[in-house]
Amino acid sequence: MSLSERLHPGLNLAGTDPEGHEAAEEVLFGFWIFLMSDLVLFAVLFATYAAMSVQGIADGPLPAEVFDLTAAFVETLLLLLSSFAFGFAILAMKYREDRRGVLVWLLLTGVLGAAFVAMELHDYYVMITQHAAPPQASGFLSAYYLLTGTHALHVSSGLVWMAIMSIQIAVLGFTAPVKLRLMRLALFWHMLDVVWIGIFTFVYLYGVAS
Amino acid sequence: MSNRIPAERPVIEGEDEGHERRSYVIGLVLALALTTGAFAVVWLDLLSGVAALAGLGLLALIQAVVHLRYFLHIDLQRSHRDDLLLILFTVLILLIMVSGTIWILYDQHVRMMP
Amino acid sequence: MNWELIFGQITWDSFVFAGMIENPSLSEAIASGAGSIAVLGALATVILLTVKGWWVPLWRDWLTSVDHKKVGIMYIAIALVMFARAVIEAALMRAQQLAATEGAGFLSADHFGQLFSTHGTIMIFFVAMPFITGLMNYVMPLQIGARDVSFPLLNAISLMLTMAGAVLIMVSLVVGQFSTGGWSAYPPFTGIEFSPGEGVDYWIWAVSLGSIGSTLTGLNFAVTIYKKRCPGMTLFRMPLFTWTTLCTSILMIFAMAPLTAATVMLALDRYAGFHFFTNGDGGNMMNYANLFWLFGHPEVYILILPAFGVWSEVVATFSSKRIYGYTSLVYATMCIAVLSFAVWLHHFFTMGQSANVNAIFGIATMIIGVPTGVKVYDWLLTMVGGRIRFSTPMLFHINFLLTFILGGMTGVLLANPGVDFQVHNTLFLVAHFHNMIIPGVLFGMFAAVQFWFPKVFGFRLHEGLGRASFWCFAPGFLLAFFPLYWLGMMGATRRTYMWSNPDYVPWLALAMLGAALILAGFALMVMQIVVSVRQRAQLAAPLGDPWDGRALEWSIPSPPPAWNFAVLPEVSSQDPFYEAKKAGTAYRSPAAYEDIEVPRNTATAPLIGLFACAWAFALVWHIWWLAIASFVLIWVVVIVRSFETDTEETVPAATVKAANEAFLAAVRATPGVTRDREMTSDNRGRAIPESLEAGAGALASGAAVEVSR
Amino acid sequence: MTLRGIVGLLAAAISGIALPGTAYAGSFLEPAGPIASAQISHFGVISALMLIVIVPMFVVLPIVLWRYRRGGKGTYRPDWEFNWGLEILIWGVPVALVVALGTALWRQTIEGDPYRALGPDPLVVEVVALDWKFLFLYPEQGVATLDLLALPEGRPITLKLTSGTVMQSFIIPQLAGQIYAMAGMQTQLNLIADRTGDFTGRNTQYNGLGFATQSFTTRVMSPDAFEGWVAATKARGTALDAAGYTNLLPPAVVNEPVLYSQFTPGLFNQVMARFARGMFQHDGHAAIPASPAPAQGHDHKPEAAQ
Repeated sequence: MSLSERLHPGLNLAGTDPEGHEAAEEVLFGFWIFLMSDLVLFAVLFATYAAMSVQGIADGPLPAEVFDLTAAFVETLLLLLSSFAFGFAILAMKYREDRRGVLVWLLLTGVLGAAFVAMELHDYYVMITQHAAPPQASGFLSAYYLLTGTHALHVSSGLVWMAIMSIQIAVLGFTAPVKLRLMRLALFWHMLDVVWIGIFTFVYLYGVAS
Repeated sequence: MSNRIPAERPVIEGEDEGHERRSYVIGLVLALALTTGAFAVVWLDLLSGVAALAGLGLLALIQAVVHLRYFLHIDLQRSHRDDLLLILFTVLILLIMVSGTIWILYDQHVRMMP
Repeated sequence: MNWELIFGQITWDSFVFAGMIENPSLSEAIASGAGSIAVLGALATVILLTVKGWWVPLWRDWLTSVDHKKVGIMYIAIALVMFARAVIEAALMRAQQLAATEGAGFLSADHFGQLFSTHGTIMIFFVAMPFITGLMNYVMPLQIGARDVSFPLLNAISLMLTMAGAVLIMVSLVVGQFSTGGWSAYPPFTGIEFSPGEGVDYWIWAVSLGSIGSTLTGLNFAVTIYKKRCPGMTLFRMPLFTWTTLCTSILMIFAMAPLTAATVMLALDRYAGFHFFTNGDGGNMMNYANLFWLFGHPEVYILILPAFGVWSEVVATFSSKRIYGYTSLVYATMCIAVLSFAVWLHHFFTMGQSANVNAIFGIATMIIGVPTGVKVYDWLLTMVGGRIRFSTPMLFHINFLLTFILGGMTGVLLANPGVDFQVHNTLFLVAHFHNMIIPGVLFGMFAAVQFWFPKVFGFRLHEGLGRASFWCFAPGFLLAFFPLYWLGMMGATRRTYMWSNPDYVPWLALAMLGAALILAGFALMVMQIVVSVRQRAQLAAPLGDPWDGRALEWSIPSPPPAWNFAVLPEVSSQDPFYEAKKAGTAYRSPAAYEDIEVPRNTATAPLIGLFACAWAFALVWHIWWLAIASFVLIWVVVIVRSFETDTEETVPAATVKAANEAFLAAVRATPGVTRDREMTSDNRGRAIPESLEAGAGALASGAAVEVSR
Repeated sequence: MTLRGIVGLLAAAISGIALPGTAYAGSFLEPAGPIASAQISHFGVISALMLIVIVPMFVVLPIVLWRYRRGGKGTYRPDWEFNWGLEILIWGVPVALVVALGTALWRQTIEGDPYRALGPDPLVVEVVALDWKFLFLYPEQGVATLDLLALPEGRPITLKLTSGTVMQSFIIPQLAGQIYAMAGMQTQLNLIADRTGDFTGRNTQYNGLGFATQSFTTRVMSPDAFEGWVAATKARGTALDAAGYTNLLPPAVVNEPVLYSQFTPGLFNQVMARFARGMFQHDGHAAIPASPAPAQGHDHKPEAAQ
């Protein structure tokens, strides 16, 4: 494999944009630190959920009674495919600076992401109306809504960010700052996918399996 | 150790779009397989009890590594050392925080909620 | 007209003065007095700015600036203002406890509860944090030979978020009340059921703003140190203050997230009826303690590590000697940073978990004592073989060594669950952490101010008044806090506004005397600054090196130009500037100058700070329209900024050259000063290294010029 | 007790001033049972061991300052920065010390686990922390008290604690250290009293306006006197039922202890079940409301707390 001497983990502009490196290095490293800090936030939410889903049931429903695995599976696919689509947006930017290509791939990513958020909101709606499981019902549900809600909030912010980036690509073109921002958004988006692995495993699958 | 990147870096050879595209496709295929596998474990009751939890945890761990490797392009050998240290350090802190929290709260739960 | 739509829960009774009018009492009068001071202080500032015509310079040169040096100064200004408030609160509490051994004293229980909560919150989040952040901001980029931090605008945003939090706490003096839940705000007491007022919300949002600001600062500094070191500055050539800054930044990155999580959960409990920490319905307050101290323990190392860095710089400089055991100090710092994440349970040994859990965390806590002990003895050994000058920072350092090691002993005692069971929640604990934080962090910051002040403003501080303030602070601290150890062992609980035990009185009286001395020390410090400003002509040291410094920050003029270094330095050793002076290679003109890009000033950061403050205030008082509007505006500002392309300006090479050559010419024209004349008006900032001084009296005049060329 | 004297002297020396006539009453410096004795002696052991690190600093620092002051006799060696011998000493001594301290800590912590029963047939007392008072229930004797903990001398005691309100920290310094009492949860504190007398106990976790005065008397009596006290209480006091408990919930400080001749069996579990339903289904039928919130208004006067 060729991507040797990577200057920062994750996406890079290697080879095709050597000047970009000097700037990219610092900015992307900073963004990695942000992601790590964000990951710690998710980690403590996971730890809280792990405790609350056992101790905090109170009079509320059990995890297995309220989770819909089919929906979780479809959501996982949506997010995975959107991550994949974003990868192609980055390739279009990196090798071809193809404005239209990038925008089309971004649109696809955004639609998949929006569908994910919509499905999750629908899950909440079903839980609240059909299972009487609002966040106020028990400690377990509070932790569930906070964990998945924080993730959904991140995805939604990513969508807004994506919309703004589309405008910037259209207006400003592929300037160095725009490229770097798009790369950071890509890191953000892929990282949310990694967090989601934790959610579908430790929340949904564990909740139903145990 | 040097902290700065030499201004004239050798152009990296062999990096091309096809190569990178393949990386994303491999990642997608692996991720799909692992996800489906994980859901199948629960849907088809392939495992139960502790084995199920351990198996699911293992699948999640592998999938996280797949995402990091093929989508976020992190590989152990070639990453710049500062960044790799950052990620490893984060993992260490996460382990301390999460395992510590679960241990403490579980212990308290056992001792205080008879 | 539905006023609640407009003003949320604010009513006439929310204002502190209403309490005074409706229920006059001494306690209310003090509360109103404090509110008046806040209001009048703000008014006086506005009038002063208007009369002097300073609004424009304030906005143009300071608030919109993204220069790390100005950001650092503003951080320290916040810290000093907030320190004034918190130290007065401390004195009030001491006086109340002394007065209330027979009878109820002069403060109400509720007022006392607010005082200890604001005192703790302010001292940690709005004095210690801004102080260390400001110092790191100013000094660290200079020490690594950088022109600025990696993300200057982000740096300014961090500052403005911290300022927003500080303003919010000041507003709580006038509108509404503050929490009575202490700085750690343990639920369920701080839950909506038991604290229905706005007080806890003030705590939540002020702390959250500060916490976000600190996370961003940590990120910024870590990247700066990793990526912006000048050529040749390897990690193991970095000055120790930079090392501790790096470790502190890493702690900030990882430790702030659990606090944010905890405050958000508490807010959801209070605002939306969630059940994270409530009594019943599956809530579990033990998880709050767990999350809070996941942050809280690294936090104390966030505070102490930069102070350790200051002590390392001070002891080497004023002993005129290399630091002893540089490598072991670095590894000790790293050990402390990592271990600090593994000991948080010792803050709640008494919660009821198993003995083996307690024992493991207790032993982990003791292990931290090892690297800390190593550091203390490294500093002692640094003095061996030196030529020690007893200037104010050094006096603080000596005091630190002696008192800190005693605090370490009580820390090891507290690490024992068996001992902690007895003295937890008593004044023994209060004495312990003040023993670590006052001689360690606070006096470290005071030493840093004395040390780096001439670098920042171009003139030294008045040495006599500095020593006078030291001789108030040091014994004042001993008197104010060592009796508390004893009181704690006698069973005096913390956060108690009255006692009925006459045995406490003599010890409380001693503590009161100590508090008075500390106040006197603070007054002397303010006086020192005023006198020094007046005598700045005699005290001027514009050539940048008044103390025979060792790291790069001393090689440039005082105050430094906006671009810091005319040409980025190249280093090949530790203590690069000291080595250069010794080798005679300091103050050389560079071969060529280049244009320098510096970031333009921008209104982005102050606007974000303003809207963040409005947002937090709106949340406290449930003014939903304002909360939504200000939240949207914050992001509008960010988005608008992201479309700006012209964010940098160029300083032409000619300008840089003119300034730097003028500086170098002045240096060459000025005779060097020996350490004996350090405190006289001869000291213009051109130091003769101690090692060259011996047996070479001629260096004091013409020969020095030769050396410099 | 000599150890107390040593520690006292140490603390007084640290404080710089030894005031005459200082009393230790109500403090673990005057222990009245094995748990508090172990705690104070552990305190002494750790303090003594720590002197190994502290004394050298106080001895060497003044010498160094004198010798190496500017103008002093010490040789100026500006580049001296390392010595393997010293390095091993400054890392080695603390490591050895921590090994010793850690061993002592481990042993003492396991032995001093507040949940560890101190003997067979302990007297169980159930403690409910309420706003600014403690309710003590004696299931074996069938009596209950408010703000008075009567105990027999020499018999192991097991206190089971919970809270009817916010979290509190329960301590009787002369008998045993602190343990938190939390709503819906049950913690334990085991102790033995070696001698008779009155010992103060209190809450140390801030819980509102009446916190400063939330203390109670622990009255240790001879076993016979204790039996007598139980009989007298049974004959004299009133009964405590769920409604009576509810009346205790509003925050208030109790000035005089209250004695109850009997209480509703299972009251302690009902108090817990109020917050942790589902865990006490068997006897969780009596509805006990949560404690009403203390007023935190602007006009709150301290008298309201008393």
